[in-house]
Amino acid sequence: MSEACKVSSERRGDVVILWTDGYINNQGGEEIAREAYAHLEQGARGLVLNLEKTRIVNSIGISILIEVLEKVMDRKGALAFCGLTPTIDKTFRIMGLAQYAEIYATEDEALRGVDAKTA
Amino acid sequence: MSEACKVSSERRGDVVILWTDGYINNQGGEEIAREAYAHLEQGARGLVLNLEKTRIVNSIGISILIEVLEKVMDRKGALAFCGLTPTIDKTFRIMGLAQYAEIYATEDEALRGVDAKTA
Amino acid sequence: MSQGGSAPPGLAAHGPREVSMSIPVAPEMEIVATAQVAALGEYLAMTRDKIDEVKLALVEACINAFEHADCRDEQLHLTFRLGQEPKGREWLEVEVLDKGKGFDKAMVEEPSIEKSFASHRKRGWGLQIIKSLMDEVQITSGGWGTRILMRKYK
Amino acid sequence: MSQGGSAPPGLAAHGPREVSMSIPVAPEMEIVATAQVAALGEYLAMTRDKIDEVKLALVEACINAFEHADCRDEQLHLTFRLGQEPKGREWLEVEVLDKGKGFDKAMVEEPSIEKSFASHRKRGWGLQIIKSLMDEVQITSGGWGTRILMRKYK
Ligand SMILES: Nc1ncnc2c1ncn2[C@@H]1O[C@H](COP(=O)(O)OP(=O)(O)O)[C@@H](O)[C@H]1O
Ligand SMILES: Nc1ncnc2c1ncn2[C@@H]1O[C@H](COP(=O)(O)OP(=O)(O)O)[C@@H](O)[C@H]1O
Repeated sequence: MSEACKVSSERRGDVVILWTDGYINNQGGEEIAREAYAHLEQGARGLVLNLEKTRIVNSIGISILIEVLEKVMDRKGALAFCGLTPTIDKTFRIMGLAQYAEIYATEDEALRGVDAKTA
Repeated sequence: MSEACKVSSERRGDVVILWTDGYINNQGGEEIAREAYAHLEQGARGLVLNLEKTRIVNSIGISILIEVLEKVMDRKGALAFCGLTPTIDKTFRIMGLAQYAEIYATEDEALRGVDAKTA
Repeated sequence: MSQGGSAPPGLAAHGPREVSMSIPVAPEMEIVATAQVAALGEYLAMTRDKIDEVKLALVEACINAFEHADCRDEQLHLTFRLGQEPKGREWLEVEVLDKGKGFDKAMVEEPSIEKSFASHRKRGWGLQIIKSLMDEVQITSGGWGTRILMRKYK
Repeated sequence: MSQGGSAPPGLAAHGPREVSMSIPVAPEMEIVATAQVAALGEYLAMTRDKIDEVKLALVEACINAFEHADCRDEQLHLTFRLGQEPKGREWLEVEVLDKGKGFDKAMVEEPSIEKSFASHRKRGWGLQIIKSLMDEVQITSGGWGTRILMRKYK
Protein backbone atom coordinates (compact mmCIF):
# COMPACT_ATOMS: atom_id res chain seq x y z
CA MET A 1 0.00 0.00 0.00
CA SER A 2 1.47 3.23 -1.13
CA GLU A 3 -0.04 5.14 1.75
CA ALA A 4 2.01 3.39 4.45
CA CYS A 5 3.96 5.98 6.37
CA LYS A 6 7.73 5.84 6.18
CA VAL A 7 9.71 7.20 9.11
CA SER A 8 13.38 8.06 9.20
CA SER A 9 15.45 9.73 11.88
CA GLU A 10 18.80 11.24 12.68
CA ARG A 11 20.31 12.14 16.00
CA ARG A 12 22.04 15.52 16.34
CA GLY A 13 23.55 15.85 19.82
CA ASP A 14 20.73 15.59 22.32
CA VAL A 15 18.06 16.10 19.70
CA VAL A 16 16.53 13.67 17.22
CA ILE A 17 14.87 14.70 13.99
CA LEU A 18 12.15 12.40 12.72
CA TRP A 19 10.88 12.70 9.15
CA THR A 20 7.58 11.17 8.17
CA ASP A 21 6.42 10.43 4.67
CA GLY A 22 2.79 9.51 4.14
CA TYR A 23 -0.44 9.00 6.02
CA ILE A 24 -0.15 8.99 9.82
CA ASN A 25 -2.81 6.57 11.07
CA ASN A 26 -2.37 3.92 13.77
CA GLN A 27 0.45 2.18 11.88
CA GLY A 28 2.17 5.44 11.01
CA GLY A 29 1.82 6.66 14.59
CA GLU A 30 3.29 3.45 15.95
CA GLU A 31 6.17 3.66 13.54
CA ILE A 32 6.93 7.15 14.84
CA ALA A 33 6.56 6.04 18.46
CA ARG A 34 8.86 3.05 17.97
CA GLU A 35 11.55 5.21 16.42
CA ALA A 36 11.14 7.97 19.02
CA TYR A 37 11.23 5.59 21.99
CA ALA A 38 14.36 3.91 20.71
CA HIS A 39 16.12 7.28 20.65
CA LEU A 40 14.77 8.27 24.08
CA GLU A 41 16.11 4.99 25.46
CA GLN A 42 19.49 5.96 24.09
CA GLY A 43 19.40 9.26 25.92
CA ALA A 44 17.97 11.71 23.40
CA ARG A 45 16.08 14.52 25.15
CA GLY A 46 14.62 16.57 22.34
CA LEU A 47 12.47 15.50 19.42
CA VAL A 48 11.73 17.38 16.21
CA LEU A 49 8.96 15.90 14.10
CA ASN A 50 9.18 17.10 10.53
CA LEU A 51 5.86 16.23 8.84
CA GLU A 52 6.47 18.03 5.56
CA LYS A 53 5.80 14.87 3.57
CA THR A 54 2.59 14.05 5.39
CA ARG A 55 -0.73 15.47 4.31
CA ILE A 56 -3.07 13.61 6.64
CA VAL A 57 -2.75 12.74 10.32
CA ASN A 58 -5.89 11.06 11.60
CA SER A 59 -7.07 11.22 15.20
CA ILE A 60 -5.68 7.77 15.99
CA GLY A 61 -2.29 8.92 14.75
CA ILE A 62 -2.62 12.09 16.81
CA SER A 63 -3.46 10.11 19.95
CA ILE A 64 -0.19 8.25 19.54
CA LEU A 65 1.66 11.53 19.04
CA ILE A 66 0.14 12.68 22.34
CA GLU A 67 1.60 9.59 24.01
CA VAL A 68 5.01 10.35 22.57
CA LEU A 69 4.74 13.96 23.73
CA GLU A 70 3.80 12.76 27.20
CA LYS A 71 6.82 10.44 27.37
CA VAL A 72 9.09 13.27 26.27
CA MET A 73 7.59 15.64 28.86
CA ASP A 74 7.92 12.98 31.60
CA ARG A 75 11.64 13.04 30.90
CA LYS A 76 11.74 16.84 30.97
CA GLY A 77 12.56 16.87 27.28
CA ALA A 78 10.93 18.89 24.52
CA LEU A 79 9.08 18.03 21.34
CA ALA A 80 8.48 20.34 18.41
CA PHE A 81 6.79 20.04 15.04
CA CYS A 82 7.68 21.57 11.72
CA GLY A 83 6.60 21.29 8.09
CA LEU A 84 2.89 21.11 8.95
CA THR A 85 0.27 21.71 6.29
CA PRO A 86 -2.20 24.44 7.29
CA THR A 87 -4.79 21.73 8.04
CA ILE A 88 -2.51 19.73 10.32
CA ASP A 89 -1.38 22.95 11.99
CA LYS A 90 -5.01 23.95 12.56
CA THR A 91 -5.88 20.51 13.95
CA PHE A 92 -2.98 20.56 16.41
CA ARG A 93 -4.00 24.02 17.59
CA ILE A 94 -7.68 23.08 17.93
CA MET A 95 -6.63 20.19 20.14
CA GLY A 96 -4.40 22.32 22.31
CA LEU A 97 -1.41 20.21 21.37
CA ALA A 98 0.39 23.38 20.35
CA GLN A 99 0.45 24.51 24.00
CA TYR A 100 2.75 21.64 24.88
CA ALA A 101 4.66 21.10 21.67
CA GLU A 102 5.93 24.11 19.80
CA ILE A 103 5.10 24.40 16.10
CA TYR A 104 7.78 25.92 13.86
CA ALA A 105 7.78 26.72 10.19
CA THR A 106 11.20 25.27 9.41
CA GLU A 107 13.32 22.42 10.64
CA ASP A 108 16.15 24.77 11.58
CA GLU A 109 13.93 26.87 13.79
CA ALA A 110 12.50 23.74 15.37
CA LEU A 111 15.98 22.36 16.04
CA ARG A 112 17.09 25.61 17.65
CA GLY A 113 13.90 25.80 19.71
CA VAL A 114 14.22 22.26 21.05
CA ASP A 115 17.96 22.68 21.61
CA ALA A 116 17.34 25.76 23.75
CA LYS A 117 14.69 23.98 25.81
CA THR A 118 16.73 20.87 26.48
CA ALA A 119 20.08 22.58 27.00
CA MET B 1 -13.34 23.77 -13.18
CA SER B 2 -9.73 23.12 -12.55
CA GLU B 3 -9.52 20.56 -15.32
CA ALA B 4 -10.14 23.01 -18.17
CA CYS B 5 -7.24 22.84 -20.58
CA LYS B 6 -5.13 25.94 -21.01
CA VAL B 7 -3.38 26.45 -24.32
CA SER B 8 -0.57 28.86 -25.08
CA SER B 9 1.54 29.28 -28.18
CA GLU B 10 4.56 30.96 -29.63
CA ARG B 11 5.63 31.35 -33.22
CA ARG B 12 9.28 30.68 -34.12
CA GLY B 13 9.85 31.37 -37.79
CA ASP B 14 7.60 29.05 -39.78
CA VAL B 15 6.87 26.85 -36.81
CA VAL B 16 4.45 27.32 -33.93
CA ILE B 17 4.83 25.66 -30.56
CA LEU B 18 1.62 24.99 -28.68
CA TRP B 19 1.68 24.10 -24.99
CA THR B 20 -1.30 22.48 -23.36
CA ASP B 21 -2.00 22.30 -19.66
CA GLY B 22 -4.77 19.99 -18.48
CA TYR B 23 -7.35 17.55 -19.74
CA ILE B 24 -7.81 17.47 -23.51
CA ASN B 25 -11.49 16.69 -24.13
CA ASN B 26 -13.78 18.41 -26.65
CA GLN B 27 -13.22 21.86 -25.11
CA GLY B 28 -9.48 21.34 -24.79
CA GLY B 29 -9.28 20.02 -28.35
CA GLU B 30 -11.21 23.00 -29.68
CA GLU B 31 -8.98 25.37 -27.80
CA ILE B 32 -5.96 23.78 -29.48
CA ALA B 33 -7.63 23.84 -32.90
CA ARG B 34 -8.61 27.50 -32.56
CA GLU B 35 -5.06 28.48 -31.65
CA ALA B 36 -3.52 26.28 -34.35
CA TYR B 37 -5.84 27.51 -37.10
CA ALA B 38 -5.15 31.14 -36.23
CA HIS B 39 -1.44 30.51 -36.73
CA LEU B 40 -2.01 28.54 -39.95
CA GLU B 41 -4.06 31.46 -41.27
CA GLN B 42 -1.10 33.69 -40.57
CA GLY B 43 1.20 31.48 -42.59
CA ALA B 44 2.72 29.09 -40.08
CA ARG B 45 3.57 25.77 -41.71
CA GLY B 46 4.83 23.62 -38.87
CA LEU B 47 3.20 22.80 -35.55
CA VAL B 48 4.79 21.36 -32.43
CA LEU B 49 2.32 20.21 -29.78
CA ASN B 50 3.99 19.98 -26.41
CA LEU B 51 1.64 18.01 -24.14
CA GLU B 52 3.95 17.70 -21.14
CA LYS B 53 1.36 19.24 -18.83
CA THR B 54 -1.46 17.01 -20.02
CA ARG B 55 -2.08 13.60 -18.50
CA ILE B 56 -5.30 12.65 -20.29
CA VAL B 57 -6.41 13.11 -23.89
CA ASN B 58 -9.77 11.51 -24.50
CA SER B 59 -10.93 10.17 -27.85
CA ILE B 60 -12.98 13.28 -28.59
CA GLY B 61 -9.89 15.39 -28.02
CA ILE B 62 -7.90 13.05 -30.24
CA SER B 63 -10.47 13.31 -33.04
CA ILE B 64 -9.98 17.06 -33.02
CA LEU B 65 -6.21 16.61 -33.09
CA ILE B 66 -6.71 14.42 -36.18
CA GLU B 67 -8.59 17.30 -37.81
CA VAL B 68 -5.76 19.67 -37.02
CA LEU B 69 -3.23 17.20 -38.38
CA GLU B 70 -5.29 16.88 -41.57
CA LYS B 71 -5.40 20.66 -42.03
CA VAL B 72 -1.65 20.86 -41.55
CA MET B 73 -1.06 18.04 -44.04
CA ASP B 74 -3.43 19.67 -46.58
CA ARG B 75 -1.12 22.66 -46.50
CA LYS B 76 1.97 20.43 -46.88
CA GLY B 77 3.08 21.37 -43.40
CA ALA B 78 4.17 19.11 -40.57
CA LEU B 79 2.92 18.42 -37.09
CA ALA B 80 4.90 16.81 -34.28
CA PHE B 81 4.21 15.93 -30.67
CA CYS B 82 6.49 16.02 -27.66
CA GLY B 83 6.22 15.64 -23.91
CA LEU B 84 3.79 12.73 -24.14
CA THR B 85 3.15 10.50 -21.13
CA PRO B 86 3.73 6.82 -21.92
CA THR B 87 -0.05 6.30 -22.03
CA ILE B 88 -0.69 9.12 -24.48
CA ASP B 89 2.27 7.95 -26.56
CA LYS B 90 0.85 4.43 -26.60
CA THR B 91 -2.61 5.67 -27.57
CA PHE B 92 -1.29 7.75 -30.47
CA ARG B 93 0.69 4.76 -31.72
CA ILE B 94 -2.26 2.36 -31.38
CA MET B 95 -4.30 4.74 -33.51
CA GLY B 96 -1.65 5.05 -36.17
CA LEU B 97 -1.45 8.77 -35.57
CA ALA B 98 2.30 8.38 -35.11
CA GLN B 99 2.65 7.45 -38.79
CA TYR B 100 1.54 10.92 -39.80
CA ALA B 101 2.75 13.03 -36.92
CA GLU B 102 6.20 12.40 -35.53
CA ILE B 103 6.54 11.90 -31.77
CA TYR B 104 9.68 13.30 -30.13
CA ALA B 105 10.91 13.14 -26.58
CA THR B 106 11.86 16.79 -26.27
CA GLU B 107 10.62 20.09 -27.59
CA ASP B 108 14.01 20.85 -29.16
CA GLU B 109 14.01 17.63 -31.15
CA ALA B 110 10.43 18.24 -32.22
CA LEU B 111 11.26 21.76 -33.33
CA ARG B 112 14.24 20.57 -35.33
CA GLY B 113 12.21 17.75 -36.86
CA VAL B 114 9.36 20.00 -37.96
CA ASP B 115 11.76 22.67 -39.16
CA ALA B 116 13.52 20.16 -41.41
CA LYS B 117 10.22 18.93 -42.84
CA THR B 118 8.83 22.36 -43.61
CA ALA B 119 12.08 23.94 -44.83
CA MET C 1 -14.43 20.78 -35.61
CA SER C 2 -17.82 19.37 -36.32
CA GLN C 3 -17.51 16.36 -34.02
CA GLY C 4 -16.20 18.09 -30.98
CA GLY C 5 -17.82 21.43 -31.63
CA SER C 6 -20.86 21.37 -29.41
CA ALA C 7 -21.50 19.72 -26.10
CA PRO C 8 -22.60 16.13 -26.67
CA PRO C 9 -26.38 15.72 -26.34
CA GLY C 10 -26.31 13.71 -23.13
CA LEU C 11 -24.41 16.41 -21.34
CA ALA C 12 -26.80 19.27 -21.78
CA ALA C 13 -29.57 18.21 -19.43
CA HIS C 14 -27.67 17.14 -16.37
CA GLY C 15 -28.98 16.70 -12.88
CA PRO C 16 -27.50 17.76 -9.58
CA ARG C 17 -23.86 17.04 -8.94
CA GLU C 18 -24.20 14.12 -6.60
CA VAL C 19 -21.76 11.26 -6.42
CA SER C 20 -22.56 8.34 -4.18
CA MET C 21 -20.30 5.47 -3.32
CA SER C 22 -19.97 2.47 -1.07
CA ILE C 23 -16.67 1.40 0.37
CA PRO C 24 -15.87 -1.76 2.26
CA VAL C 25 -15.15 -1.57 5.96
CA ALA C 26 -11.45 -2.25 5.55
CA PRO C 27 -8.13 -0.66 6.44
CA GLU C 28 -7.17 2.46 4.53
CA MET C 29 -10.37 2.51 2.49
CA GLU C 30 -10.92 5.92 4.08
CA ILE C 31 -7.95 7.17 2.07
CA VAL C 32 -9.44 5.80 -1.12
CA ALA C 33 -12.59 7.75 -0.30
CA THR C 34 -10.67 10.99 0.17
CA ALA C 35 -9.59 10.81 -3.47
CA GLN C 36 -13.22 11.29 -4.43
CA VAL C 37 -13.81 14.26 -2.21
CA ALA C 38 -10.57 15.84 -3.41
CA ALA C 39 -11.63 15.43 -7.03
CA LEU C 40 -14.97 17.10 -6.30
CA GLY C 41 -13.29 19.90 -4.38
CA GLU C 42 -11.00 20.46 -7.34
CA TYR C 43 -14.03 20.44 -9.60
CA LEU C 44 -15.36 23.38 -7.53
CA ALA C 45 -11.88 24.95 -7.59
CA MET C 46 -11.81 24.88 -3.79
CA THR C 47 -8.44 25.74 -2.26
CA ARG C 48 -6.10 22.89 -1.45
CA ASP C 49 -6.26 23.71 2.25
CA LYS C 50 -10.04 23.55 2.37
CA ILE C 51 -9.95 20.29 0.46
CA ASP C 52 -7.48 18.94 3.03
CA GLU C 53 -9.89 19.90 5.79
CA VAL C 54 -12.76 18.07 4.15
CA LYS C 55 -10.50 15.08 3.56
CA LEU C 56 -9.56 14.85 7.22
CA ALA C 57 -13.17 15.25 8.35
CA LEU C 58 -14.14 12.44 5.98
CA VAL C 59 -11.31 10.24 7.24
CA GLU C 60 -12.51 10.77 10.82
CA ALA C 61 -16.11 9.93 9.97
CA CYS C 62 -14.98 6.78 8.13
CA ILE C 63 -12.71 5.48 10.84
CA ASN C 64 -15.42 6.07 13.44
CA ALA C 65 -17.73 3.84 11.47
CA PHE C 66 -14.96 1.31 10.91
CA GLU C 67 -14.12 1.19 14.60
CA HIS C 68 -17.35 1.69 16.45
CA ALA C 69 -20.33 0.94 14.26
CA ASP C 70 -20.24 -2.84 13.66
CA CYS C 71 -21.84 -2.24 10.29
CA ARG C 72 -24.36 -4.94 9.45
CA ASP C 73 -23.53 -4.72 5.75
CA GLU C 74 -19.77 -4.29 6.18
CA GLN C 75 -20.11 -1.22 3.98
CA LEU C 76 -19.95 2.49 4.39
CA HIS C 77 -22.22 4.64 2.25
CA LEU C 78 -20.87 7.96 1.14
CA THR C 79 -22.62 10.69 -0.77
CA PHE C 80 -20.97 13.83 -2.02
CA ARG C 81 -23.02 16.77 -3.23
CA LEU C 82 -22.03 19.98 -4.88
CA GLY C 83 -24.37 22.90 -4.57
CA GLN C 84 -24.73 26.61 -4.49
CA GLU C 85 -26.49 29.03 -2.16
CA PRO C 86 -28.98 31.49 -3.63
CA LYS C 87 -26.36 34.17 -2.99
CA GLY C 88 -23.90 32.19 -5.08
CA ARG C 89 -21.67 30.61 -2.47
CA GLU C 90 -20.73 27.13 -3.56
CA TRP C 91 -20.46 24.21 -1.18
CA LEU C 92 -19.38 20.61 -0.98
CA GLU C 93 -21.44 18.32 1.21
CA VAL C 94 -20.31 14.96 2.50
CA GLU C 95 -22.66 12.38 3.95
CA VAL C 96 -21.29 9.33 5.71
CA LEU C 97 -23.88 6.71 6.53
CA ASP C 98 -23.29 3.46 8.34
CA LYS C 99 -25.83 0.75 9.09
CA GLY C 100 -24.29 0.07 12.46
CA LYS C 101 -25.36 0.12 16.08
CA GLY C 102 -25.46 3.88 16.52
CA PHE C 103 -24.51 5.86 19.62
CA ASP C 104 -25.82 8.46 21.99
CA LYS C 105 -24.26 11.82 21.25
CA ALA C 106 -25.09 13.05 24.74
CA MET C 107 -22.77 10.41 26.18
CA VAL C 108 -19.74 11.58 24.23
CA GLU C 109 -17.39 13.60 26.43
CA GLU C 110 -15.67 16.71 25.11
CA PRO C 111 -12.00 15.91 24.76
CA SER C 112 -9.15 18.07 26.02
CA ILE C 113 -5.43 17.66 25.84
CA GLU C 114 -5.19 17.82 29.64
CA LYS C 115 -7.69 14.97 30.02
CA SER C 116 -5.68 13.07 27.42
CA PHE C 117 -2.51 13.50 29.43
CA ALA C 118 -4.20 12.47 32.65
CA SER C 119 -5.79 9.35 31.24
CA HIS C 120 -4.62 6.17 29.69
CA ARG C 121 -7.14 6.79 26.91
CA LYS C 122 -5.94 9.45 24.51
CA ARG C 123 -8.64 8.97 21.91
CA GLY C 124 -11.96 10.73 21.53
CA TRP C 125 -10.92 13.50 19.14
CA GLY C 126 -12.66 12.44 15.95
CA LEU C 127 -15.99 14.24 16.29
CA GLN C 128 -14.27 17.33 17.67
CA ILE C 129 -12.01 17.48 14.63
CA ILE C 130 -14.94 17.05 12.28
CA LYS C 131 -16.86 19.89 13.92
CA SER C 132 -13.86 22.19 13.87
CA LEU C 133 -12.89 21.62 10.28
CA MET C 134 -16.30 21.70 8.60
CA ASP C 135 -18.63 24.68 8.38
CA GLU C 136 -21.80 22.77 9.20
CA VAL C 137 -22.16 19.35 10.81
CA GLN C 138 -25.27 17.34 11.55
CA ILE C 139 -25.11 13.99 13.30
CA THR C 140 -28.06 11.64 13.54
CA SER C 141 -27.75 8.24 15.12
CA GLY C 142 -29.99 5.43 16.27
CA GLY C 143 -30.45 1.69 16.17
CA TRP C 144 -30.45 1.92 12.35
CA GLY C 145 -26.97 3.37 12.27
CA THR C 146 -25.29 6.74 12.08
CA ARG C 147 -25.41 9.51 9.56
CA ILE C 148 -22.97 12.39 9.53
CA LEU C 149 -23.80 15.21 7.18
CA MET C 150 -21.19 17.89 6.83
CA ARG C 151 -20.75 20.86 4.59
CA LYS C 152 -17.87 23.04 3.58
CA TYR C 153 -18.25 26.32 1.74
CA LYS C 154 -15.82 27.21 -0.99
CA MET D 1 0.57 2.70 22.46
CA SER D 2 -2.39 0.89 23.87
CA GLN D 3 -5.01 2.73 21.82
CA GLY D 4 -3.38 2.48 18.45
CA GLY D 5 -1.55 -0.74 19.10
CA SER D 6 -3.75 -3.29 17.45
CA ALA D 7 -5.95 -3.11 14.41
CA PRO D 8 -9.34 -1.71 15.40
CA PRO D 9 -11.93 -4.48 15.75
CA GLY D 10 -14.04 -3.48 12.77
CA LEU D 11 -11.07 -3.75 10.48
CA ALA D 12 -10.10 -7.33 11.13
CA ALA D 13 -12.90 -9.10 9.30
CA HIS D 14 -13.12 -7.22 6.06
CA GLY D 15 -14.76 -8.29 2.86
CA PRO D 16 -13.60 -8.01 -0.72
CA ARG D 17 -12.16 -4.72 -1.85
CA GLU D 18 -15.06 -3.41 -3.88
CA VAL D 19 -15.96 0.21 -4.22
CA SER D 20 -19.10 1.15 -6.05
CA MET D 21 -20.23 4.58 -7.02
CA SER D 22 -22.78 6.46 -9.05
CA ILE D 23 -21.95 9.62 -10.91
CA PRO D 24 -24.32 11.99 -12.66
CA VAL D 25 -24.34 12.15 -16.43
CA ALA D 26 -22.68 15.54 -16.55
CA PRO D 27 -19.63 17.18 -18.10
CA GLU D 28 -16.26 16.23 -16.64
CA MET D 29 -17.74 13.82 -14.13
CA GLU D 30 -15.59 11.20 -15.86
CA ILE D 31 -12.55 12.99 -14.47
CA VAL D 32 -13.99 12.90 -10.98
CA ALA D 33 -14.41 9.14 -11.44
CA THR D 34 -10.79 8.69 -12.47
CA ALA D 35 -9.71 9.96 -9.05
CA GLN D 36 -11.30 6.86 -7.56
CA VAL D 37 -9.62 4.43 -9.88
CA ALA D 38 -6.29 6.17 -9.35
CA ALA D 39 -6.64 5.87 -5.58
CA LEU D 40 -7.36 2.15 -5.91
CA GLY D 41 -4.48 1.65 -8.29
CA GLU D 42 -2.21 3.39 -5.80
CA TYR D 43 -3.62 1.18 -3.07
CA LEU D 44 -2.39 -1.81 -5.13
CA ALA D 45 0.89 0.02 -5.77
CA MET D 46 0.28 -0.19 -9.51
CA THR D 47 2.67 1.86 -11.62
CA ARG D 48 1.62 5.37 -12.57
CA ASP D 49 1.60 4.42 -16.25
CA LYS D 50 -0.75 1.50 -15.74
CA ILE D 51 -2.99 3.70 -13.62
CA ASP D 52 -3.05 6.25 -16.43
CA GLU D 53 -4.12 3.52 -18.85
CA VAL D 54 -6.99 2.46 -16.61
CA LYS D 55 -7.97 6.11 -16.15
CA LEU D 56 -8.18 6.69 -19.90
CA ALA D 57 -10.16 3.48 -20.44
CA LEU D 58 -12.58 4.58 -17.73
CA VAL D 59 -12.88 8.04 -19.27
CA GLU D 60 -13.74 6.48 -22.63
CA ALA D 61 -16.37 4.19 -21.13
CA CYS D 62 -17.92 7.10 -19.26
CA ILE D 63 -18.08 9.48 -22.19
CA ASN D 64 -19.58 6.74 -24.34
CA ALA D 65 -22.41 6.40 -21.86
CA PHE D 66 -22.73 10.18 -21.56
CA GLU D 67 -22.92 10.60 -25.31
CA HIS D 68 -24.69 7.57 -26.65
CA ALA D 69 -26.68 5.83 -23.95
CA ASP D 70 -29.54 8.22 -23.06
CA CYS D 71 -29.46 6.86 -19.53
CA ARG D 72 -32.94 6.52 -18.09
CA ASP D 73 -31.68 7.37 -14.59
CA GLU D 74 -29.22 10.07 -15.67
CA GLN D 75 -26.61 8.16 -13.70
CA LEU D 76 -23.62 6.03 -14.41
CA HIS D 77 -22.89 3.10 -12.13
CA LEU D 78 -19.28 2.29 -11.53
CA THR D 79 -17.83 -0.58 -9.58
CA PHE D 80 -14.15 -1.04 -8.87
CA ARG D 81 -12.83 -4.33 -7.59
CA LEU D 82 -9.41 -5.32 -6.38
CA GLY D 83 -8.47 -8.96 -6.53
CA GLN D 84 -5.73 -11.48 -6.85
CA GLU D 85 -5.18 -14.51 -9.05
CA PRO D 86 -4.44 -17.84 -7.41
CA LYS D 87 -0.87 -17.42 -8.65
CA GLY D 88 -0.68 -14.09 -6.85
CA ARG D 89 -1.08 -11.59 -9.66
CA GLU D 90 -3.15 -8.67 -8.48
CA TRP D 91 -5.71 -6.89 -10.61
CA LEU D 92 -7.98 -3.92 -10.69
CA GLU D 93 -11.36 -4.37 -12.32
CA VAL D 94 -13.58 -1.56 -13.51
CA GLU D 95 -17.25 -2.01 -14.35
CA VAL D 96 -19.17 0.76 -16.06
CA LEU D 97 -22.90 0.19 -16.23
CA ASP D 98 -25.45 2.45 -17.85
CA LYS D 99 -29.21 1.99 -17.96
CA GLY D 100 -29.40 3.33 -21.46
CA LYS D 101 -30.56 2.16 -24.83
CA GLY D 102 -27.69 -0.21 -25.57
CA PHE D 103 -26.07 -0.88 -28.92
CA ASP D 104 -25.14 -3.69 -31.25
CA LYS D 105 -21.44 -4.40 -31.05
CA ALA D 106 -21.49 -6.08 -34.46
CA MET D 107 -22.48 -2.78 -36.02
CA VAL D 108 -19.46 -0.91 -34.71
CA GLU D 109 -16.85 -0.41 -37.40
CA GLU D 110 -13.15 -0.80 -36.65
CA PRO D 111 -11.59 2.63 -36.84
CA SER D 112 -8.41 3.49 -38.70
CA ILE D 113 -6.53 6.72 -39.10
CA GLU D 114 -6.87 6.49 -42.88
CA LYS D 115 -10.66 6.17 -42.61
CA SER D 116 -10.61 9.12 -40.24
CA PHE D 117 -8.73 11.23 -42.78
CA ALA D 118 -11.07 10.22 -45.58
CA SER D 119 -14.23 10.94 -43.68
CA HIS D 120 -15.85 13.91 -42.09
CA ARG D 121 -16.38 11.78 -39.00
CA LYS D 122 -13.18 11.35 -37.04
CA ARG D 123 -14.71 9.70 -34.01
CA GLY D 124 -15.17 6.02 -33.25
CA TRP D 125 -11.97 5.42 -31.28
CA GLY D 126 -13.33 4.93 -27.77
CA LEU D 127 -13.88 1.17 -27.72
CA GLN D 128 -10.63 0.59 -29.61
CA ILE D 129 -8.69 2.55 -26.99
CA ILE D 130 -10.38 0.66 -24.17
CA LYS D 131 -9.49 -2.71 -25.70
CA SER D 132 -5.90 -1.69 -26.33
CA LEU D 133 -5.22 -0.26 -22.91
CA MET D 134 -6.87 -2.89 -20.71
CA ASP D 135 -5.81 -6.52 -20.35
CA GLU D 136 -9.32 -7.98 -20.50
CA VAL D 137 -12.51 -6.34 -21.74
CA GLN D 138 -16.04 -7.70 -21.80
CA ILE D 139 -18.91 -5.71 -23.27
CA THR D 140 -22.54 -6.67 -22.84
CA SER D 141 -25.32 -4.54 -24.18
CA GLY D 142 -29.04 -4.71 -24.72
CA GLY D 143 -32.28 -2.85 -24.22
CA TRP D 144 -31.48 -2.67 -20.49
CA GLY D 145 -28.29 -0.76 -21.12
CA THR D 146 -24.59 -1.42 -21.47
CA ARG D 147 -22.04 -2.95 -19.19
CA ILE D 148 -18.33 -2.73 -19.79
CA LEU D 149 -16.19 -4.88 -17.57
CA MET D 150 -12.47 -4.37 -17.87
CA ARG D 151 -9.49 -5.62 -15.98
CA LYS D 152 -5.90 -4.53 -15.63
CA TYR D 153 -3.21 -6.64 -14.02
CA LYS D 154 -0.66 -5.02 -11.77
N1 LIG E 1 -20.32 5.82 13.48
C1 LIG E 1 -20.36 5.54 14.80
N2 LIG E 1 -21.02 4.45 15.26
C2 LIG E 1 -21.07 4.16 16.58
N3 LIG E 1 -20.47 4.94 17.52
C3 LIG E 1 -19.80 6.03 17.15
C4 LIG E 1 -19.71 6.39 15.78
N4 LIG E 1 -18.99 7.54 15.69
C5 LIG E 1 -18.64 7.85 16.93
N5 LIG E 1 -19.14 6.96 17.83
C6 LIG E 1 -19.00 7.01 19.30
O1 LIG E 1 -18.59 8.32 19.68
C7 LIG E 1 -17.36 8.27 20.40
C8 LIG E 1 -16.50 9.48 20.11
O2 LIG E 1 -16.01 9.42 18.78
P1 LIG E 1 -14.74 10.25 18.38
O3 LIG E 1 -14.89 11.64 18.85
O4 LIG E 1 -14.54 10.10 16.93
O5 LIG E 1 -13.52 9.61 19.16
P2 LIG E 1 -12.88 8.15 19.09
O6 LIG E 1 -13.33 7.49 17.85
O7 LIG E 1 -11.43 8.38 19.14
O8 LIG E 1 -13.40 7.45 20.33
C9 LIG E 1 -16.73 6.95 20.02
O9 LIG E 1 -15.86 6.47 21.03
C10 LIG E 1 -17.95 6.07 19.84
O10 LIG E 1 -18.42 5.58 21.07
N1 LIG F 1 -22.69 2.98 -23.59
C1 LIG F 1 -23.13 3.01 -24.85
N2 LIG F 1 -24.47 3.09 -25.10
C2 LIG F 1 -24.91 3.11 -26.38
N3 LIG F 1 -24.12 3.07 -27.46
C3 LIG F 1 -22.80 2.98 -27.28
C4 LIG F 1 -22.23 2.94 -25.99
N4 LIG F 1 -20.87 2.84 -26.10
C5 LIG F 1 -20.61 2.81 -27.42
N5 LIG F 1 -21.76 2.89 -28.14
C6 LIG F 1 -21.88 2.83 -29.62
O1 LIG F 1 -20.65 2.35 -30.15
C7 LIG F 1 -20.09 3.31 -31.06
C8 LIG F 1 -18.57 3.29 -31.00
O2 LIG F 1 -18.12 3.82 -29.78
P1 LIG F 1 -16.65 4.38 -29.65
O3 LIG F 1 -15.71 3.38 -30.19
O4 LIG F 1 -16.43 4.75 -28.24
O5 LIG F 1 -16.59 5.67 -30.55
P2 LIG F 1 -17.38 7.05 -30.50
O6 LIG F 1 -17.95 7.18 -29.13
O7 LIG F 1 -16.34 8.06 -30.80
O8 LIG F 1 -18.43 6.94 -31.56
C9 LIG F 1 -20.73 4.61 -30.69
O9 LIG F 1 -20.76 5.51 -31.76
C10 LIG F 1 -22.11 4.19 -30.24
O10 LIG F 1 -22.97 4.01 -31.34
